[in-house]
Amino acid sequence: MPNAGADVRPGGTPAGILQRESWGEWLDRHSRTFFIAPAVVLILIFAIFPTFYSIVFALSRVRFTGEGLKFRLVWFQNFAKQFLGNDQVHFLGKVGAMSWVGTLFFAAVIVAMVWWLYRCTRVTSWVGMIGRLISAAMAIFVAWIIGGTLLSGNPIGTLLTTLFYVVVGCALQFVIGTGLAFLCSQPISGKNFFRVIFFIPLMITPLGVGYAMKMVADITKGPFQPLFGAATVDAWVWSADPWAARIVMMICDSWQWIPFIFITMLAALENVPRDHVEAAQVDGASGIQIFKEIVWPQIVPVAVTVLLIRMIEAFKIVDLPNIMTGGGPGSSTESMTLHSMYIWRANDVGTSAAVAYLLLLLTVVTCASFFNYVVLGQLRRARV
Amino acid sequence: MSIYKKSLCALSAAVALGAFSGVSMAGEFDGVTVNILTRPGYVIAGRLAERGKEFEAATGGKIVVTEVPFAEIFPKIQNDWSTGTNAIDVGVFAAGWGVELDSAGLLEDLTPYVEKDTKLDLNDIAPYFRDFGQKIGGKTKLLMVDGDFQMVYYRKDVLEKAGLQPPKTWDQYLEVASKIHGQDMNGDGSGDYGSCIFKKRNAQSYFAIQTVAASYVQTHGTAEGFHFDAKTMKPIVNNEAWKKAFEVYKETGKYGPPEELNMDIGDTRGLFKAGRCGLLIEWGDPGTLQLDPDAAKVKGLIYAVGAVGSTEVLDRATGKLVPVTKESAPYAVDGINYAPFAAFGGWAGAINAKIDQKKKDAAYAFLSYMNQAAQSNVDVTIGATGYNPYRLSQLASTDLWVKAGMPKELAENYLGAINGALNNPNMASDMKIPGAQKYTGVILDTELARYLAGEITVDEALKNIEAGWEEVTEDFGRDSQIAAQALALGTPGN
Amino acid sequence: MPAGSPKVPVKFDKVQKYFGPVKVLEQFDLDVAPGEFLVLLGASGSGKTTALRILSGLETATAGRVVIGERDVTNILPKYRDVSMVFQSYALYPHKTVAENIGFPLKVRRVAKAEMDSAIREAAAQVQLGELLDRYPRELSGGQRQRVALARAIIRRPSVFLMDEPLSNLDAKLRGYMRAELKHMQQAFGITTIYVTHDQIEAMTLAHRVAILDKGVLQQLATPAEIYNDPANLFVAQFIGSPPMNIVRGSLEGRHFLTNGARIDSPAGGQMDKAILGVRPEDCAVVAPEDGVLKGVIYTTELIGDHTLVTVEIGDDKLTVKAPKDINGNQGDTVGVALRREHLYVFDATTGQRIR
Amino acid sequence: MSKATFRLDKADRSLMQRLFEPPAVGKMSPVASLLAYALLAAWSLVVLFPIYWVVITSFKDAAAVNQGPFYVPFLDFEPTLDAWRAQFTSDPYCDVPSIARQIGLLAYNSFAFIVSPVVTLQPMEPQICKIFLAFTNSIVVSIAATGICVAVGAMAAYALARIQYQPKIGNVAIFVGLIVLIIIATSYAGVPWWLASSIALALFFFLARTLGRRFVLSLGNGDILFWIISQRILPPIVVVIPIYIMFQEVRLLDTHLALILVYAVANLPIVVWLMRDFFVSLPIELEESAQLDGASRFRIFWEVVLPLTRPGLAATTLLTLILNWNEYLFAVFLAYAKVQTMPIMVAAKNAGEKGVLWWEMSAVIVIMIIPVILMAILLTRFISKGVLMGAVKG
Repeated sequence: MPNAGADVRPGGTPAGILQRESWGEWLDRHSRTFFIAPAVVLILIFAIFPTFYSIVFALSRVRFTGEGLKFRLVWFQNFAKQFLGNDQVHFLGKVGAMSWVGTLFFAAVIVAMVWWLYRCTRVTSWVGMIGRLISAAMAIFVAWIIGGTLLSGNPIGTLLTTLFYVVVGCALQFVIGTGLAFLCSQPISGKNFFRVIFFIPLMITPLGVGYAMKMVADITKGPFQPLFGAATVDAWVWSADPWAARIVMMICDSWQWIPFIFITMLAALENVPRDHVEAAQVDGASGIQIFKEIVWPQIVPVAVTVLLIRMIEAFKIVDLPNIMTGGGPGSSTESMTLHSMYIWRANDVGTSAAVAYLLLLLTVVTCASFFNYVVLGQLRRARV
Repeated sequence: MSIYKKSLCALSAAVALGAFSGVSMAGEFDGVTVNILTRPGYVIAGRLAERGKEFEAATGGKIVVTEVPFAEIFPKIQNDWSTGTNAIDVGVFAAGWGVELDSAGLLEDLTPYVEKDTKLDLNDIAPYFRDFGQKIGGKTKLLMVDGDFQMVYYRKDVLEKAGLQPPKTWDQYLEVASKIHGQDMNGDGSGDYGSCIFKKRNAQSYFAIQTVAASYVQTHGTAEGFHFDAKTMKPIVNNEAWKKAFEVYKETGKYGPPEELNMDIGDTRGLFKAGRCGLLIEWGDPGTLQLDPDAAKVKGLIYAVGAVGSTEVLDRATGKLVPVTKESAPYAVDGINYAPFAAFGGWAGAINAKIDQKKKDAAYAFLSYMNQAAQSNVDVTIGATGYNPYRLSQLASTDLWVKAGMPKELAENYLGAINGALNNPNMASDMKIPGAQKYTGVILDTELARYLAGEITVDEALKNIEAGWEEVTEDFGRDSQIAAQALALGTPGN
Repeated sequence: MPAGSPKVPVKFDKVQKYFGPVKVLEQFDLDVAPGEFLVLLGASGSGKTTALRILSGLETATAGRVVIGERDVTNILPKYRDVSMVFQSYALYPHKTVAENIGFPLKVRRVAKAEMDSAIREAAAQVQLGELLDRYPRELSGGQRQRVALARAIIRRPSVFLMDEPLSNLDAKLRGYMRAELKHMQQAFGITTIYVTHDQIEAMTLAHRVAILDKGVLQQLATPAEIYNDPANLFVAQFIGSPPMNIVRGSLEGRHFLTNGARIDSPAGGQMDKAILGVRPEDCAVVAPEDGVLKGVIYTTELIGDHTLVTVEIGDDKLTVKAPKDINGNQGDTVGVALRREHLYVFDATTGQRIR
Repeated sequence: MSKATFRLDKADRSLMQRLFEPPAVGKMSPVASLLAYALLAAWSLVVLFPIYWVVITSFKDAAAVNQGPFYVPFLDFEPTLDAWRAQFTSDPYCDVPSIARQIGLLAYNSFAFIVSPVVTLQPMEPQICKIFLAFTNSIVVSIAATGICVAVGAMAAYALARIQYQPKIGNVAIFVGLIVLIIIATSYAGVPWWLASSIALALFFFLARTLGRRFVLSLGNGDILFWIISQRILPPIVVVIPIYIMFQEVRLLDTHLALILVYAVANLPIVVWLMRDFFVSLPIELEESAQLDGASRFRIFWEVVLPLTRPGLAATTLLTLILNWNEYLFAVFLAYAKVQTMPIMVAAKNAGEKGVLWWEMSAVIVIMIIPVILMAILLTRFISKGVLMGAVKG
């Protein structure tokens, strides 16, 4: 029987059941916010706020004076400088008169984009269309630069060098990584040994990898010196030839990132249900047919996700070019992050932020397009 | 907790507390810590740390030397001092960079300290460094620890074997380099290189190109300068003189190591110490570096050429190259215009204006300690330190150098070359105006690297440099730059 | 009816299988007649699935031979054994439509498109999947998925059907229906089929003959009737039949079985002090205490529907008796239990062997 | 009724089949296994050779490095320890007594760090052995950053997995507007930053309370998750400069706190992404039963959920620890003297005047790599159990 005569504690209801709420209970009642608050606040302060702040830098010329920073708003001059000013050759490459190969390629890309947009009009809402328009515009712009520089024999700028690292690099890394994963998923002994070894490069400090690769790739004193013949006076050297330097850079970057694809694809391969493979074997499928018909379709969703993650990381390449060749012969191996970092070193914060923003734009559009048209496509089709 | 654990805690706490009290010989700067920021490696930082220990023993002031890569010294100091973070008390960097920091009012004026300082013996410092190196706007803002300018070096034995004279002009430099290129210079059977110049991007390669260009462009003495037109601040780059300099610079590549575009000063020094280089463009260091143990193959064989000039000079009005005459090149010597380039201006120490007085005194005392003849005369002779002579007492007699292990004949050549350059009225000064680091370190260096790599032609490179320099001038304000340039190139002694 | 597909015998000849130190199959000998529907029955871990997998080639026998038709297939890949298998999990390819799933065995054999399509439609018709051909497995019910697996198995008319508990994931009603379908289809095709299950009803209803396995040892190979009425040993006796056969411990003297003070005349003679008497609940009856062979107290009564199960406690044994649904015994009454003499079974307590 | 039986009849195994076909299921054909081992061996050579080269270079001296490639110690060249010895002798303060003193100091600092929330550590003794300072800095920073990152990330991941949030798009728009206002005020109008941000914060809560009611459109958990994970797409170079300026304003440059916070945020997206998949895969009944027993949400998280995802948690913690240990870009901008981490130490070794001291640099790299390789071996043990599988499929 509730003791009717209970004294009424201050703030308590007459029934004397609801005592003052201990701070623990209050905390629990608001736990909804307390759980997510720290993460959101940290990201707001250290990621979102700086991103906006960086816009201010990109739009103005900044000078260091006795009493701190002086901002002079110049709107889009820093950005325009990259496209029109004397930096254009550094950023886009020498976009000279387009050779016929270049024009052909450029025209083909335009046609493909227009046809793709036309085909999509029936499929998606207007938001989707805007997304597609942006992607198409970016693709045409890049095609124009490729046509103007690469296919017309002119040197390319940091934009295309970064794209080269991302596109060609990720493709090479994906093929080798998946191949290794397939090998390791076969019934061979010592699998764990290889798994551990292959994982190590991913974990080594990129800086350490940079110097290790610089030592290994050094023609005069490095291990491959005999291959290049006794350092004859006019021996060919990879660090003097722009394309060779880029390829060596990409190979060293792959050395570090192939393990990432190897580990994730191995996990995917090992998660294909045993029954399916056995059923196919009983049905008379050969090894190749099993992989092509049964295993590959089931790991494609994971594969595209892994590729997307790798692309996001690939855009940020900075340590290797900085250490191995300091931007390479001229600026041929310079990635956009490095481009921005070198400008920062000269305390030209405005242009540096502008280049960083262009990199952000390039990354977002490329990754978003890849995500929407490839990853979601695969996930929808292979509704597992 | 077991007894053992308790005692361990007590011990470590005691040790920690002991560290705090910093018991050291009571001295003038007891408890004061001076943070110095400079480039890494034993070259500058190492010597500072060792002298720092001696300084601490004498005065109790603690010297902490922090090393950051070369390209980050200037931005870090400028940010640290301009925003008042004051993590750095003293910056040891290129004398030329001091101007930009001074224009933002960040450097402490050392004139009062110098007057009170008895042990410094200011006049012993060579005039160029005393007035150009240490003074900004007429006031002493820096104390030199090293006197730098670039010279051409040659392998005496190799040239004599080939019956060649040391080059006097850049064309002769190319000729000599081409003749000896491919010969075996260190007896290891493989062919070696006619000339080794560090051309890697972002690694001080922009100084070497200025050494070549100075003799083509500067004809009427140091005050004329060879970067800008003093009155309009218009860059005098886009002309035949700089074009010739660029072409000569690229031509040296034919007789250099194939990896030259990716070699920084460390790599080229590795090469010439292994005896693989016939000709060099370098600071004062090869003189002493050849005495190092791992340079046994070239000990006493690397001689210096006072300066290398040119028979054609720039006519500023037309922008064309004209042969050397009395009017076009008053300071020319038998038809050759020399303009030794004080590249980098030498390493100097500057003090942060916004730190407390006690720290300033301790910092000044240390810099003066480093600069005094007693210490610097020893430091400049040690090859490893990378300090080059800047005091008259060091340049007058050769016995100081012979004592350090240099053969007499080499010492005479080395000091002769340095004195010749120092006393040359047409000496070219390094750029000493705000933005110097961006004018040369970023714009000139990037365009040069891209030209050497064949990405752009020489005309495009010069056009880009001109546009880039104009933009920087706009940034800082044309008039303030004109004033700064006038101050920087003011005739010595004012 | 698709006559003419050759009926093929299957033979296990002293097959042994070790997984590391663990012995999973022990001297396993089995002869399956051509066209026969043989069920491998046993609890989980009895080695029945391993035997099936060894026959299919997914596992290799540690020792012994496996013969299909007249070919020794012991060390040959599954695809050359011309067997097809229905997995317990159906193992349908999620990214392929029903038609693609069914047609996969033909696709890998590079059969012409037209011929493959007609074979697919025909197989689908046989399992009433006609209109689901372009659906994905995730869009089908359990029963439909099971039938797709079945269609995939029959499409290429293999010499041997292997089925690994195909009905265990279905609900009870559907399981009954599918059992009838399976039996009918097997009779129709007359393809030798080896069916693995732990469900004795399936075994009893489907099999021509049942092979009962326990811990890798073949306990008995006989027709369903024989294993029900003539169990070879105690394990088989108790394994078959639900509720399971009652067992009473006691001793055997001459023709009489002595237990709990009662003397029951047993069908088998012999002298054994430790023996077990087995009787199925339907062979007992609840009678008045005085004229029952055994006397005991009613422990519980369970009304099943068409009959009632009465559990009578006699000494420390409990007997389950199948009684008519309207029996009115309450817990605690003392009753007698009458046994039908011709349905008693005597086993040697130590070896479990049946004494005839 | 088609009577064709589709049978792959098989003659005895031809040579080709004996070579190229696996003898049985679960085994590989001789040629395939040979090829597999060859490729795997080749690739492990490619992986191990650079590491091997760095390790042996750390035992070479100047002559051994410059006179051309020597491959095998004791055969090609005499290994010497002076590169390693130089690490501790080249710096006058690296002798044993001073290191002992510094360890005592570090113990005191970490004790102070934990006890008092004021986190700017007591400055280490000014002259300190560089290599030792860098190593301890790296340890202190990466462990603290990993701690914060995993704690905050796990809580956020659990929240996103279990609690439904509907932030109004209107409120988000207001917040973004206010951020832009703060920035314009501080940089162009010279308003002190703390004044601008406090006004903005007050304004936001006021508007959210009043205007917020009327907004209808709202975001879901999926959008929040995508927003957090998409931080990974942000190239660090974009935010580094503003963060540098922000830390300067609050005088936190060159302090451990600065690096710890920045590293924690940099790796937050990965932690949230990995941990969310572990939490989603947990059966919800466990938590519901704990709720019925009266446990608060924190207790459920602490005592029910975390213990269950221990392998996932361990894998994520290790991965974050390694990523923090390797970070370079932020350290270059934010660390000057007192907080130099190992990667900075290696970079500083590069610009030697007397030619790059490859042997000393290799020694520093080896010192830096050893802890990472140990952690990597530990991590593969988790990954091999498919721990990270959930995340990738997600």
